[in-house]
Amino acid sequence: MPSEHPDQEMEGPSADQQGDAVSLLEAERIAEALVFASAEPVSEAFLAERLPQGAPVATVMQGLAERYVARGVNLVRSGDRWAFRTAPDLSFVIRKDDNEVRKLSRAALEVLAIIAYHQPVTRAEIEEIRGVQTSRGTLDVLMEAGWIRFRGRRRSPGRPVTLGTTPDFLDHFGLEELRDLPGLDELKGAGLLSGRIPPNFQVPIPSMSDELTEDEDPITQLDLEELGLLTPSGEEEE
Amino acid sequence: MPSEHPDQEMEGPSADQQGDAVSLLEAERIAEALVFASAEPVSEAFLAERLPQGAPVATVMQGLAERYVARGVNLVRSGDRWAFRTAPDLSFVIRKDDNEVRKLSRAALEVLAIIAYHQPVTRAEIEEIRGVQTSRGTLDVLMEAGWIRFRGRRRSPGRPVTLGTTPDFLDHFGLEELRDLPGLDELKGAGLLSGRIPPNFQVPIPSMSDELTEDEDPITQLDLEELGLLTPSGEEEE
Amino acid sequence: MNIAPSSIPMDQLWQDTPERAADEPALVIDVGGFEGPLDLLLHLARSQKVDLARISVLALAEQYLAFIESARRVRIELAADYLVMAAWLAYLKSKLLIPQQAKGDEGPSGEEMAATLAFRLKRLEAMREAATRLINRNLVGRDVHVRGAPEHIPHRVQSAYDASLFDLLSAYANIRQRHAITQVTIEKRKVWSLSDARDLLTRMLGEITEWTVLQHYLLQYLPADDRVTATASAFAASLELVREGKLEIRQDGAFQPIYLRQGRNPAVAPEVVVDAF
Repeated sequence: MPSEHPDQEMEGPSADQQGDAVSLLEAERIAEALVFASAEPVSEAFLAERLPQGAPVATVMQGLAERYVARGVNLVRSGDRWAFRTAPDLSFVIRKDDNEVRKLSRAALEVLAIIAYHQPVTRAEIEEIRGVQTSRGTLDVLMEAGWIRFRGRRRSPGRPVTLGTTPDFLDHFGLEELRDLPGLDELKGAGLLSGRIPPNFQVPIPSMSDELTEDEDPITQLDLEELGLLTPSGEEEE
Repeated sequence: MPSEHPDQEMEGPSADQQGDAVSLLEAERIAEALVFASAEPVSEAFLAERLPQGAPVATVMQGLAERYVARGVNLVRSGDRWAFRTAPDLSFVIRKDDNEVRKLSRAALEVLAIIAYHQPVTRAEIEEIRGVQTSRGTLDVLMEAGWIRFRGRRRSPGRPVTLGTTPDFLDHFGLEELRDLPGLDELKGAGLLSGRIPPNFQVPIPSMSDELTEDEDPITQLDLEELGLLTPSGEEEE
Repeated sequence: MNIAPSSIPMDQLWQDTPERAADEPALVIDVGGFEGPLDLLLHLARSQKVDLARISVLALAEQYLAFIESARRVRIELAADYLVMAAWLAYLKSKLLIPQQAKGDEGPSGEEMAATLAFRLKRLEAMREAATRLINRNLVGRDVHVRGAPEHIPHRVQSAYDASLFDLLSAYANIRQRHAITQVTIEKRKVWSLSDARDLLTRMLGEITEWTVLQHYLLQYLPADDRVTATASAFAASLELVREGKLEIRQDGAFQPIYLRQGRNPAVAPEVVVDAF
């Protein structure tokens, strides 16, 4: 310590500040090493156990994140976990031959979105939103990927199991919190995340005539072919 | 030559320097991301191919290495290859034993799952469900993991020991209570059980209390010694 | 879709499929890439080229029914979901075309039912958009990358062993299934009943507070061969549902139409909030 009065060291504010700065830097280095050395995100609890006694984990991580903000590697948070990731604008330089990203079917992606935005949600509710039964191989694919999990049971008749997303979901999709799901607030505001029709949801009184309105086209044979329901050579029998 | 006329700045030599600084920083960022994401040390030839045309690889890497010199992670060179490594003075924080988390064997998973769903359950009952004998080692592993425990003794001939799960089991698997384990419909819905199961197929709802059932007797110190689980002077861990 | 149920050719739909056990879920036939009737409706709604909130549900219902009719004319067999939706839309259409009665106990009006449908389409579309926005984020392994040479796995060591709940449940399902499969009894697929139809509808549209003579509409859309059995099983199934308190039945006189509606003890809470209007 460069203090001239060693016996007053503990009382001098500048000595404290200096000491704090040194230990803060040291805590940052340790956190940096721990997170950098891991492929998966590192929880704040894990860090707290390994940083010097009493080091303010949140402050340390904020400081470290700022240090890396303009670098080729960024420190990112997902939930209460931290990870180093290459900067998104540099994705073009890193071409991995083995594409590590799972290709999800449209159905699986849709189910994942419904679980993310509506959690906790039951399977019956997912099916009600999509209007079809969830085919086998959809939920288990998402579970195997580690993005969804059984959360608990709904306190309602039958006590159905509820589904929700995992911390790995946040990490994989680059979300700090579930609150950061794109468009979440708008969807909530529009009442589209509820099972019930919002009171302000208006539907115009349907026209009472069989005739098509100006902006409608009649369905033609061609449309059916386009929709893939008819083979182009389909014969009309009746 | 520092320009005295700010409006001429773009033409002066400092503009070039500025441009160089920008492209040097960009080259550093790219190199940083490449070395970070690579599983192997990265050669300068590999970097040269990916850095902006004409970027001085050696200078870029020197600059980057200096940036990391006092950090928790260092950029180190061996031969003409570059890699990030934990700073030598911090190697103690990366504990080797952190890596020694073992995956549970399939047999152990099966036994654990059966104990979870069917508790209180005896070893003979587990074998009946699995159709094979359970090795002593499998139960030991589950005991060591802290996920199962001896509950008591069944009031039936032979007074077999009954097994159940522990609070640590719930904790590890993210369950609030045993009843949160998904039932028949939910296992089917998640695609884990196929629809092709007999009509009388049942998935039990696990007992929800730690208390002994009517046909269980408490386990005594003497029982544990008999079972060879405790040396006569052993301490009870629970 | 690469999952077995949806890859069954359409012409096999109403034939016996002996490899399917009785408790298999209803077939989900992927009609030309559509995932169920709501998906098809959404597609038709988009072709109206108007905002979903301003869509004409009546026009939409007619488009859907015209579509189903054309498919039937050329003897394309459609999955039950599509036919039940057709029946419901035919019923909705009739309610929208008949001037609103003053009767209080007739359940939701055609307008309220139309609003429910529009809401569901809007919600499904919103989830589609959300899914697209999710997949367009910077994904780990595609857009951003993890440390290529990790030096440790940062688990908080509480147990020396690791396993996930999914591992555990898979193991359990596997072991139970392996031993159950030997005793499988294969049953012929039965004709779908009124209660099947009701389940389908619930899934598509939420709980139906007023069902009235939907059966009448339903029969129009059943394949001719199945009408008799369907009527019989419908009656048996509805008695069962009445016993469970899930259904109420009313008939004003002999040979009069049978009215049905949701009972006082529904399986799930009603989703349609009529009070809001």
